[in-house]
Amino acid sequence: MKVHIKYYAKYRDTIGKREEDLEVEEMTVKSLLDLLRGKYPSLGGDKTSLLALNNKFQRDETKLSDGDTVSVFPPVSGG
Amino acid sequence: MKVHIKYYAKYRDTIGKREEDLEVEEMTVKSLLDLLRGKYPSLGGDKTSLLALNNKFQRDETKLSDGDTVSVFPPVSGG
Amino acid sequence: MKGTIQTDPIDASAILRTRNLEIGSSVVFEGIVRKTESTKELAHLFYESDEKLAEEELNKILKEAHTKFNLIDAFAVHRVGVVEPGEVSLLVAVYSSHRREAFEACSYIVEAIKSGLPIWKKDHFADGSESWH
Amino acid sequence: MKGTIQTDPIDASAILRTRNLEIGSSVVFEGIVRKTESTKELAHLFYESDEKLAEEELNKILKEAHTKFNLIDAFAVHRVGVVEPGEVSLLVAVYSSHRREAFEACSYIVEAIKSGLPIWKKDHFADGSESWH
Repeated sequence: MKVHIKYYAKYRDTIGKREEDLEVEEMTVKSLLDLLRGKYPSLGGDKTSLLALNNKFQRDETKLSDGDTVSVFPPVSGG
Repeated sequence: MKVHIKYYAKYRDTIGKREEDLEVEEMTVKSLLDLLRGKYPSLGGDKTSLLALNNKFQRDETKLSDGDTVSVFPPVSGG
Repeated sequence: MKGTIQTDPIDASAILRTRNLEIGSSVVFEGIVRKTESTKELAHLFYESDEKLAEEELNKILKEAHTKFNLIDAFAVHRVGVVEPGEVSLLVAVYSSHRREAFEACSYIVEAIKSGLPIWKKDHFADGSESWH
Repeated sequence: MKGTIQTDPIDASAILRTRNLEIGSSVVFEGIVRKTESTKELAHLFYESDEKLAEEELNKILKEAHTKFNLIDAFAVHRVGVVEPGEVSLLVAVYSSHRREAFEACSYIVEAIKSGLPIWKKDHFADGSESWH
């Protein structure tokens, strides 16, 4: 199935793209993050990356569905 | 010797005067407060009354001198 | 750094204008007179003070906090006399490089004022009765 | 109660005007962009955000604090985009009957924003270099 991935802030800069479509097996959002960490070592160092699934924050074992949009955020640094 | 006593806030109201002169023995400011608590039972309930000697805060064993002005304050309640 | 005792209303904007470019955090406390005190409707508060003594003590508190929390700056204003419900009776403003120090210092100054500043408060209730705190 | 993410400068006076007569304490935090970051001179900060997500999270934080600390009201504004040294990037205002709750709630909200709001900060230094936080 196909999912759409969006990268934010420093991830966009280090990975060198703003978004991409990926063909993946059935998996959880958490597994997808592990997959992306393998694909892009620059994501690896951050323990607390945030994920949003279809524009809702997501930190659990939710399974991905075909056509989902997953946003990948670095640890926050606002304020 | 003679000292001048000034009463503030609720003490002025409960004692019914703003100031007075008192003839006292040689004593510390702390002993004077005990004396005043005997003379005016309405002062007795407050453990944390403040004293100023000649317009400087005073909570210790300083001895009174003839002509001193002692200000007697209830516990504070500002803010 | 300045502590002030005044009868005039507190003009927060005038106090809070002071800034320098190393300030990363400001924390401002305002104590406001409530309409209800001990379940009774308040007409106003009256604050009595020995103003000279109180201002001296207030500046001593600010100086202590400045050193203890390594502040960039700090201001405090306490009103005396009649203060109406909705009006600010106490303003404390603290400027620091870092937020934790700013919060701690502001809270410290407010507590020191509440427990040590020679100012006394009398409730004047809407029904005409009065009561010292 | 309202949390806002905006590119416009923060007009504190507009936010702080809201009051009711049971408020006894207000605590206002401002996070201000400093001229120096990691010993280097800053030209400006750039805050990136998913604004819809961030605003949703910000309002969630305010709602939690409102319940947890029994607040009367709370506001928070976080800027995004370019913010210059000396400008306020974050304002949090908390209104409560009592001062302890006001201090605790304001600090709680600031920490929750710092650790959980999806906003990212990039330093733009005076020498032209850049660095994400």
